Amino acid sequence: MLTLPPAPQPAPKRQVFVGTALVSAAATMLVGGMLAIWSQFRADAPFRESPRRGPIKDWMPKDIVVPEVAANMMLIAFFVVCVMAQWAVWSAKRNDRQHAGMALGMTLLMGLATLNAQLFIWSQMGVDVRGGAFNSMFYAITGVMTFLVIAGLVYTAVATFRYLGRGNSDVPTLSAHALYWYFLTAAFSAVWFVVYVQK
Amino acid sequence: MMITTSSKLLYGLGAGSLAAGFVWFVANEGQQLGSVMFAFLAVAFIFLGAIASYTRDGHVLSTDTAAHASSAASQKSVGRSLWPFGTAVSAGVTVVGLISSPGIFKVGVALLIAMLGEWMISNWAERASSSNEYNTKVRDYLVHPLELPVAGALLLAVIVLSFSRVFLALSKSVGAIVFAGMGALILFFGALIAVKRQANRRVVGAILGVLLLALAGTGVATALDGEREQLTEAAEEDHFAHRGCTEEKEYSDKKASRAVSMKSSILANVILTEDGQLYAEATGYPGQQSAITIQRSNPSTILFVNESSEARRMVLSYGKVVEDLGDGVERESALEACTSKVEKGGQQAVTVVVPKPSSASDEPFTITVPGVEGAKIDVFVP
Amino acid sequence: MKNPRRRFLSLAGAAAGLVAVAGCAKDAPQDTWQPAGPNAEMIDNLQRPVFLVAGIVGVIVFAAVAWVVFRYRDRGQAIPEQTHGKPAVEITLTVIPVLILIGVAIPTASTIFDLAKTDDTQMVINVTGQQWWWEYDYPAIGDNAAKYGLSQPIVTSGQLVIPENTKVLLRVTSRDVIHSYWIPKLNGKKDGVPGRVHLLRLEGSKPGIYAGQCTEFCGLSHSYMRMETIVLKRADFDAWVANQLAPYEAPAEGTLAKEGEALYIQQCSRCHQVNGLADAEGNLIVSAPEQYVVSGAAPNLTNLMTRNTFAGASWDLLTQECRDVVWKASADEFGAKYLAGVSADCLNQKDLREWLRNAPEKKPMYVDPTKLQETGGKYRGMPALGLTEDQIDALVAYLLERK
Amino acid sequence: MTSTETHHAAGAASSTDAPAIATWLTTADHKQVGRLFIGTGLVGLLGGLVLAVLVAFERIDAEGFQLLDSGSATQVLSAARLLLTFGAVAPLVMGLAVAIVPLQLGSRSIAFPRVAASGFWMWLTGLVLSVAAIIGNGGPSGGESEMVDLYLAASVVMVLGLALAALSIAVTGLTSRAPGMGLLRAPFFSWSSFVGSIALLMSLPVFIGTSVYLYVDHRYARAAFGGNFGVNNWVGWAISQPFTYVLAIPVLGFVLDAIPVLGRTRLAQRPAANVAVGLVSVAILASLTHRAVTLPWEGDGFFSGLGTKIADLLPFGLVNVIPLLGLLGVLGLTMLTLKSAKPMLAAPLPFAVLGLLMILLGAASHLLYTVEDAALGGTIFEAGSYVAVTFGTVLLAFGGLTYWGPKLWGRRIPDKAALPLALLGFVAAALGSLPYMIAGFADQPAGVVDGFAYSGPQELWNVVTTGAFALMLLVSLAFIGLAVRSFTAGEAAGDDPWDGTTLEWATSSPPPADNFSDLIVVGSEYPLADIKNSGKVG
Repeated sequence: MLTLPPAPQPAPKRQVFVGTALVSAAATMLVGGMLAIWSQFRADAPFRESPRRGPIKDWMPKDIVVPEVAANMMLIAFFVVCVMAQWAVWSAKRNDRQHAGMALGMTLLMGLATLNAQLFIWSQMGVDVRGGAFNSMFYAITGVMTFLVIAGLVYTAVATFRYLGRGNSDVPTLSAHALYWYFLTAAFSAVWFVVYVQK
Repeated sequence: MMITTSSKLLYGLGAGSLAAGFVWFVANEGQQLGSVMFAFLAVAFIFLGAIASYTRDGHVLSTDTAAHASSAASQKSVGRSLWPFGTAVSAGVTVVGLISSPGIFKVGVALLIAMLGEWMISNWAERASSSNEYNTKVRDYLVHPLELPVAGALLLAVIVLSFSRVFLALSKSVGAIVFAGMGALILFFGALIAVKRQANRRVVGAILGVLLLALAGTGVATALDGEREQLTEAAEEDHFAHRGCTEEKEYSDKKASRAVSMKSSILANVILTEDGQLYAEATGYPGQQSAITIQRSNPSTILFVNESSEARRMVLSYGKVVEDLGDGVERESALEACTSKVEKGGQQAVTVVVPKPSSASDEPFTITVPGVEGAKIDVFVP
Repeated sequence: MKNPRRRFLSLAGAAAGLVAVAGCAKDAPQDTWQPAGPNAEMIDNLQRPVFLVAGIVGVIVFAAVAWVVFRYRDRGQAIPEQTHGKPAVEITLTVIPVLILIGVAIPTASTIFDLAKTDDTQMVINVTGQQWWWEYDYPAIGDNAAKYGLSQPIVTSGQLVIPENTKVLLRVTSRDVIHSYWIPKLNGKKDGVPGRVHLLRLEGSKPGIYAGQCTEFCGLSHSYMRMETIVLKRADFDAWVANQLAPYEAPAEGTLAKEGEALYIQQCSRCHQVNGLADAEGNLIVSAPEQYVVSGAAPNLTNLMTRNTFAGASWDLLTQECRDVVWKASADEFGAKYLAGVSADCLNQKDLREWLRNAPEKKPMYVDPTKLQETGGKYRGMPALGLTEDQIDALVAYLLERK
Repeated sequence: MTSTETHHAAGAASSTDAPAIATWLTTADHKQVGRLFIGTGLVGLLGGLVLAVLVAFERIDAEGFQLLDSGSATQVLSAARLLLTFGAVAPLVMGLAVAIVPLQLGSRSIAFPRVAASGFWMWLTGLVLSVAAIIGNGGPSGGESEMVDLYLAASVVMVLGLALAALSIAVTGLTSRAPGMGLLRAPFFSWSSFVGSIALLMSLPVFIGTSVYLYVDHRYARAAFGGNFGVNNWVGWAISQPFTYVLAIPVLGFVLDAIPVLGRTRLAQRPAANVAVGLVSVAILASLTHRAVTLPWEGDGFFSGLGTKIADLLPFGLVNVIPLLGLLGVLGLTMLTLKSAKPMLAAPLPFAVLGLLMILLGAASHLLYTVEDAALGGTIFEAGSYVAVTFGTVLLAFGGLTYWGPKLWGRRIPDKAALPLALLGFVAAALGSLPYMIAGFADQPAGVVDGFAYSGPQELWNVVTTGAFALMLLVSLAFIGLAVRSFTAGEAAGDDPWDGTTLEWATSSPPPADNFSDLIVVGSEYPLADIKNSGKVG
């Protein structure tokens, strides 16, 4: 193994954290903007008769069924990811590399689980992207959300790599990383409510 | 102090957005877009305000001299790096791929992943220690096992592709000459470098670089120019597929029938001897046969071997089919399967499915060689 | 019984005994230990000594294992020192099996080469497997034509008829998936592979019926894909050939069989062929397998009633009584009994009628309408034709004349 | 402070032996990235102006002569605005910010330098692909379906690049200030760049999200957003008012920084200036609603329908009036400062004042545009506002270049040559916008180049604007030529040509790779003045 020469440069600690916060805020507007347009389209949709609930907005095509269990599980998984990411911060602050590493691994795993849930939802719903306004917008918004989650997974990978490669000087990176997952959870909660619950 | 300058701005903007959202909601009933948009905007601004408060604007007190050295303002810039540029170009490739073809899109995504990976690793390596030399070393140690094979493979691909394009464009004889010439040239240069051992590395590198560029350039040029005529014609003729007996084409690939799958399932060899005799060698029958049996409805492969001095083809006739064209008009066409013309010593296989028994046909089923009198093999289909 | 362990032991013993007794059946039509021809005898001559050697080795090994298990069972003693390697023992235990295997290999290789000989062939028959029956065609070329009077090819199925003491060479292939041809009493097995021709020697030294079964899993009705090889004395074989090549005799006008012929032309001739059958204008009706059937043609029915089985040799055309007469006939009488074919009295009406009524119910095939999409709209095997009982009567009457 | 230190051995590779092109491709130095933005922005400006001239020329003869067919007119119009807003104004302003903000803050580097560099290259890639798509008959109203897709996807990449640059600037403003420099002590260009970047970070993602909707819908369904004709309905806000003010926010800081220095005075009411700049960023509210927030006045008496009036006025006031108040605040503070000033006759001064006036003109006219009773909706009046704001921003950017160019290149633009350009540019901006406003009142429609007629000298207005655009093109060409000549072979500027008070003047011109050799501790709003007064720097 290589023996490390002394004195790594101190990293600018706040920048990563603040940068992540700004990215999260910007991404909030990305998701929020899309949800706003989504809401407008739904509000503008005409009414149709539903056999169960009387007149409802003719927005989501009749034959599409939202797998709510999968969507709920996805939401729960997001909350678990947050716990894992925070666990990594907690451990790293206490110089517990083993647990921090494990927590980061769990973060990655649970993040992948959310991705898996999303793929499942897509395949279950079987929405035809060419089928109409709801269909194309559904893919656009869930696709963007998925992209943000993939970015989060990449962030986790980078944070893990940096933490394991550089050690405890990178605690601020882990905090920033956790912050991003908090944001993702909040953003998905909004998407979950608007797209999967309100529909 | 919790309310810093920037958080004043951000909270203010947040409050403004909130107010705007509320006012919008009240004033424009049914216009959800603005309300939802402003609500999210308010959330984002207030979140940022909280972060600004939490980090105290990133302020470093002038009196806190201990913190000065580690403050962000005192950090030197990172060095130059190709990866930001590469990432942007990869994003462009991805976008172009999104529009044009999945292949390009995949290349773009792969490039994007590679660039971001390199970016991450070089960022890490640059801060591995205070020694640049050492940092470069750890980076190479980590990445070269991935980078070098990929780069080598790409280089090899360029060379091989360029070579193949050049030789596909040249005619066979010229190709041989060029190949020999290039070999000699490489040998000559190699010998030169070997003799002149103190040759400047840069000069040698430059020569190799120029040669590579020239090769790649010629490759691209010849690829754009297209393959030599025979090859294009042969490709149009599609000698891998049987195409009936209407035309006799010149360029057939003698090796087409040497595909393992075909050759391993030959039902019979039909051989035209030098003196114009035609006989068959069929599995299960000893010696030379003048009649063969083909099982009905089974794809059966028959190999024609031409040992005569002229180019010949084999024709397997298995009756005729009558089409009703309506209005009492019928069209009769012969059912035939043929090889293309096979040169002396060449062989070609033809696969045929005969659905009807020979007993149901008015004419006997035969294998013949046009132009050779009396060359005939009887074919029986039960 | 109170003791479950004893109960288990006695059950296991009973099962083992059953298996052992089953191996001793005297009248097993597919018994590999009862060769009925030189090829099978070659195999038998090989397998008996090999089985003996393997049996002795097996007994020794089992005894040794049992002794070791008993001798070194756990009695709380310390685990002995775990050492590795006793070269003398290892070399001995390597050399002895090698010597045994060499001893086995020499006769085995020699038998394999003997079984692969083709230069002494006297008769060639094409055998084509398909889902789920075997087609046999006797090409009218070479020795077949010159020495066995096959002026025209013969196409038959289910029962392969060969002359006694004749070296027959089967050219085995397949139209769809891989099948395998095996008459255990006459030779080993050989796969029929689409697009390829495999050779299999067959020779029977005693007239009789020798049964076999497709031995390569080939789909839904694999278990209904059987075959029988009939060995006839030369004179009987010549009579059989002459009968097969006899011209078509149309049923007499006004009979039920004549109705059956019309019905056959209308319903059956798309897939089945009866040689020499012509339509009203005198045109020969030839099956059109390329248009309607996935796996090639259906069995040729020209001389159906000379065969004793139908539907891939899965069911007998003879009633049990008549069947026993043929199967239990002595070698001298067998030819005559077999050539008598199926008479109206002996016809197994039940199975044949069930088959005509609804074939896929009797032998599963892809005729389920919901499965048609998977086969591109084509039927595999015989479909349910929806015939009325009157129509079935007529058809049976017509088929009974196909001798 | 005369820093003699040249190159620090920064990072892994040293910059000395790399070839020139490699240097530009691989740079992570914020000054170089800024210069890349500025250089390409100037090229984009020329392209946009050429197209603008083309469209204006086309409008002269509304009935007869046609250079463009009616289908491609919308495309050329969009292309002109795309190039002017996202190909010129945005990169010029962002380039200045990337290059100058860290220097002003006393920071050795920008935050996430490679992200900023990547931002530039992404912006450039996206812009080039967008333009290529428009040339391939794509873009808004484009006929080639795949090219429309390409345009939508490429504009996402372009805007993402800008957002990345904005991220770098915002984080720099929030974290990388010299010790002792609270945000209230930061120079105004830094403050306004920070505010502008935050505003961009909150609004550009909405552009991206909408474009994703448009892309998916256009490529697969064409069910929701009106296909290629819907593009500008949904993302057109990014190339019209009030979003154009958001892009101008950073250079407002140039006005607030340069005028006191050139006027040899101090800015009156510093915190008020901070607030004024902050107010302008409220402009994003009106942008993000995807449609103009208009005011139906309806001529009723004010009190007769008070409830409705308030319901109409409140949102209108919140989203439309507040940014204008901010701009007015900046102007007011500038005037207040100039009152007590003894200004030197330097080129940045007229650029600053005249550019600011043009932006204000544009913003004020836009407010009028949004009052429904003025009946200006759908008329070319909107183009007048756009031209005023955009050209005004360009003038401010030119001013910023004359002001900070000496710092970046070490040489200065001669005032005598630049002064007339400022005046000519102002004339061009005024003549390019006012006639359109007048024509708007006469109901010349927006978005079309042919087939309109109204009572009035319609040819005159369109001839004047065509001439004005051509003049702006000439001014820009002249300015670029002048800048290139001056910055390569001009008079050496010295480290502190304007006798400045902020930290960018404390280092050498051009600054070394890491900006400052030592960390400067800041004690007031005018750190360099403090240093000068303490006698450390001669």
